[in-house]
Amino acid sequence: ARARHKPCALKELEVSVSELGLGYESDETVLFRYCSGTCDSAVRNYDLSLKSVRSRKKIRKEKVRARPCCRPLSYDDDVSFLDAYNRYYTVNELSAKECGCV
Amino acid sequence: ARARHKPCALKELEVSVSELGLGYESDETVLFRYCSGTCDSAVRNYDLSLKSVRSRKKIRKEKVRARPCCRPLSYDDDVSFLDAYNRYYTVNELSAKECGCV
Amino acid sequence: MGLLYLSKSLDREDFNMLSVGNWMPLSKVMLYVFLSSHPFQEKECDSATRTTVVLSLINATAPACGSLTARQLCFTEMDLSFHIKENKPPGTFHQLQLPSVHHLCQNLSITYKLLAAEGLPFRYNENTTGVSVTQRLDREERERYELIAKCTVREGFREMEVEVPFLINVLDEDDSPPFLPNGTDTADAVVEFNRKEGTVLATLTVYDADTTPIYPLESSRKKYTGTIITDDPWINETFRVEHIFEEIHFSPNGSQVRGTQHEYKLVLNKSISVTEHRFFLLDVLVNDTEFNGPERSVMLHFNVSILPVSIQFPNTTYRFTVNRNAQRFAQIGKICIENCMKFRGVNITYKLLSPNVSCYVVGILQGREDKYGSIYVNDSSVLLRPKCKEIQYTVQATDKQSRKHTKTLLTVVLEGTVFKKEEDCPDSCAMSKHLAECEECGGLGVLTGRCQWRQGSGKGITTNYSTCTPSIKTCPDGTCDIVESKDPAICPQDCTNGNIIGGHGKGTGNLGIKSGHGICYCFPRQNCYCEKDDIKEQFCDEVC
Amino acid sequence: MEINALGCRSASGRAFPAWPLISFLYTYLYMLLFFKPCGRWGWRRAFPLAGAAGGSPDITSWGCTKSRVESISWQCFALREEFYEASPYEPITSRLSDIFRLASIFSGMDPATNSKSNHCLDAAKACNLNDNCKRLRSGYISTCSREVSPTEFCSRRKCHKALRQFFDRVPSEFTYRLLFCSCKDQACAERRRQTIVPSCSYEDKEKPNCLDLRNVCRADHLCRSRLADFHANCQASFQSLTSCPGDNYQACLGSYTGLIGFDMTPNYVDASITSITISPWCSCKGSGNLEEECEKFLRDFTENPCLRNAIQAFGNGTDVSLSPKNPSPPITVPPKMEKSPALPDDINDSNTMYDTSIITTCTSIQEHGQKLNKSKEQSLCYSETQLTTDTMPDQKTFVDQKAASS
Repeated sequence: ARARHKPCALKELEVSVSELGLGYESDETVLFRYCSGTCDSAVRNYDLSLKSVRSRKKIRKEKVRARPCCRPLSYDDDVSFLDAYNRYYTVNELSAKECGCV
Repeated sequence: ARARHKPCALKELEVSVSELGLGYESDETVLFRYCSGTCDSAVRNYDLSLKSVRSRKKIRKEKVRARPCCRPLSYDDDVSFLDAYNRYYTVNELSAKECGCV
Repeated sequence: MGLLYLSKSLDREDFNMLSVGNWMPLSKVMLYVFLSSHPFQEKECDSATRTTVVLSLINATAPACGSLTARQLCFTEMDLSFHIKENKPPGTFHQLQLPSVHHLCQNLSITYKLLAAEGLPFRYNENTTGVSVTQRLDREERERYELIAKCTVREGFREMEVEVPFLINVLDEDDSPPFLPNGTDTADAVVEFNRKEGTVLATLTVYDADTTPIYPLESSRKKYTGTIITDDPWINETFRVEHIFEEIHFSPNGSQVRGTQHEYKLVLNKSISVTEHRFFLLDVLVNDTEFNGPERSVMLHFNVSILPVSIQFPNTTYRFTVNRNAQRFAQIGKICIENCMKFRGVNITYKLLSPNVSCYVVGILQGREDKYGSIYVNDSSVLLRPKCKEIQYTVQATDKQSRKHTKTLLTVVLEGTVFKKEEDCPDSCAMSKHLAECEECGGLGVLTGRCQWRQGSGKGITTNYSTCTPSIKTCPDGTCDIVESKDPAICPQDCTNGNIIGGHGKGTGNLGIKSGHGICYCFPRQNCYCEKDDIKEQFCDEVC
Repeated sequence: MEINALGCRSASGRAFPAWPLISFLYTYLYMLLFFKPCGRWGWRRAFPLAGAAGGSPDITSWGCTKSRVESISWQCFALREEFYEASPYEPITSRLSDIFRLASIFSGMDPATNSKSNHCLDAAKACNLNDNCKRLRSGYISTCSREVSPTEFCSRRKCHKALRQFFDRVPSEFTYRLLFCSCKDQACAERRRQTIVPSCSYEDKEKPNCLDLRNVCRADHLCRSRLADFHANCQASFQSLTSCPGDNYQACLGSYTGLIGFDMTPNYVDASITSITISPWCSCKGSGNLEEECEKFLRDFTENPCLRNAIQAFGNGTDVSLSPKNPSPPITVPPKMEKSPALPDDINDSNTMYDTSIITTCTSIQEHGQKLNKSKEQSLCYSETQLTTDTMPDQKTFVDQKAASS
């Protein structure tokens, strides 16, 4: 059967700062919260119409999105850490606090 | 030059109700507003990190989106029309009122 | 002489009495003992000389002698550390024997010795176990004596010995006059290019064998004064003397003794005009106010020479070439009068006197702290006019204070053929994330019509990040200069104060991107980003 | 001998009844436990005194009476800044509190990982996984590492405020682990030193004199209370096995933490793993005649066995109760001879010298020999020159001229 994706929800994962891929080198870990899942239940008339209008080539060479996205609605507080060179850094809007289909 | 996409913005198009693809047959036309463009300048640390964490396979088989979407932030009022069979219909959340990167 | 002793044995009642009203048992009580040569009056509560006696109250019954250690039998718990003021006449200052032990432990024989190096000015009386100082001490000779008190306790055939440090610190009095190290009492003070208020022109040093505590600071500063001796109001207005002092060490006879180094700096009290031109001798009287000996003061002399400086351009003219594809805010060059980089406290302003031609392409700007004028493309549309080839300007430099000014000629030569601008190019070079899109477009501030790609080292978060810039020479260089500050799109790498996403380090004053991870690019007036471009992923929309 | 003493008249003007406690031969001395506002000493507070017979507490009048030729008279007892001030905080009574038990859990983890693991890094991880700790930690770190202007590296005032908030609002099971984690390598020790962002909260261009710093602290009533609390709970006490008053490590660590975020902010002076040295940012240079007092004050931090043992005990997860469960690593036991701290004379307010009292072997002292080493076991060899004299004993620093000439 087709892999059914869970609805859009907040997930969390403990990762090291280095694994965040932002270029910081630190063994400190952070609780990385992200949004995962589908937004099938949040499709609106807008989406259906946009899909239709685009398929009729009435919209060309434009980046449009005809489905809701599972995205953060708000973000956690800043996270600070000491890197491998004993410098402190603070990163904002790193972790999701609340997810939703937009 | 590489096709540079314009930033996320509200666009509008006059289309007939039939072209909305919702199954209604009517020659009436509506002003269909939609969101189009890129959200490059709305990327957050969350997106960069989600991209990195996913590329390190710490997230598997999950539908996650590591870039903001250009989507409606609010919708226009309902639209009503008389179809080919002289029946009135009203459609809500058809047209975008305001767009943003989320 | 007063002898403090218990007039009754303390019992539980006394201890309860002592601790009442105090939520924790009082372990220490401090008494002030006031000394007066005449019968005491109440109003002298505050002024009479006093010393402090601190009693340690141990709520316990006197231990049996047998249970006491040699240390407890011989010495109090307090350190044997004494302070004797220098220059005081000799006398007794301590008694080693403990009256209570002597009274309680009659069966023990306790004897003391005071071990010291040869020739120290201290004597020990075996009968009274008193220790006295045998001569006036001179702190400037030696400020610390370390002896050993040795005690032997005998009970029958048993004998125990214990030794403890016996330290004497010599307290200082102001008994030394100021003196000049190696006799230098004169220094030259030349004012030429640096004419700014606060400039230190010259420094002279005065030593004092006494200590000068830096706490509390103000009282120590008042102790040593430095006054300009003159009746010329201009001198008083234009110069001031700053005095700083710090502790140094002298070694009169091998032992380290603390003293003080006083520095007197002749400082400009206000900026001096470029036209001012004088030579004179300025005297400063240094006075040790607390020393009441004869040579309590020293006179310092500063040979002051205020040289005039000329406001003139070098005798060459300025000639800058500009590419016709340059865009607005392209920085063409800098204009500066002679020695301009050396000037301090001299406010030179630069101005382009408008030529009577229609080809008016450049402007001049000057930052608040800049000593030069920056020439930049102000109207790039003029560059496209074939008839505008070589434009002459007159540049005027004016000293704000003296109103003196000077002029020079500036020639701007337009060169190069105009090429068609790429469509869809952003107005800021910084928006491009890759070499290709960077160098195929122009943007504000470009000199040749094209942005330049700076390839970074790519390792971690580094100041050498990759980025697209209008001119690698000026952007990013860690400074948001006066031209770049005119528009956020010119060089956000130096000037952004917005959000920077991705691994980065902000610049001075939180301006710009000092260091970044991978490639840094910006959406002017919005965010900047620093990210590695090594994750190739498809971000599909609905239809990929 | 009836004792009376010059004092300040109370409102009621009544003479205080005789107090047969201590008297001088030529001196009238009166010991008063409590004090009341009088003269310029500006007593910190006045509270009632119980009458001699334990009656209702009231301070009555004190008077100096005339006396013979020379009168040394004592006035109200002044609990002034020269002395240790009583801590205004409720004493923490529990010795083996949860915080130590938690520390022993963290440090007692799987020995295999434990030996290699960086406890301070683990503490940071634990904090980052707790929303409250993470938020407040980020709060002070971002404040303390934010450049204010090209000439001002950070706002120390805001940094201190954020640090105080962190240590006040985050449970000590997180804050102590960050501050007192034990280290086996330099990286860990440097991370521990960096915990309070010292470049902003601690270091400064110049080092003030410690007495000046103490004065500045005392001008702020909160800093003054925290300093008094530190002295009360961390004052080395040689009557206890742990060197801490009442063997109460928790109280000492709490008081130490309470100083962070004030002018007197202390910190590790280096990233050494062999020894723990703590100090406020000050020196005793330029102390003039108060050098010894300054050094005593500074030793309250730099050579304080109670503080050091408390930190080590927390770091190793061992609270030295009288019968330690498992043999804890060697704690710095005070010198064999128990010596209660030398009471500061009236012009100082710091703990005692911890130098040794028993010198059993020899070392050579030249005329200006090296400073007497204050380590525990010291060898001292001395030319057996005894000093003999024939004059009378006297009070400590007062030089009695008459006796010298007799």
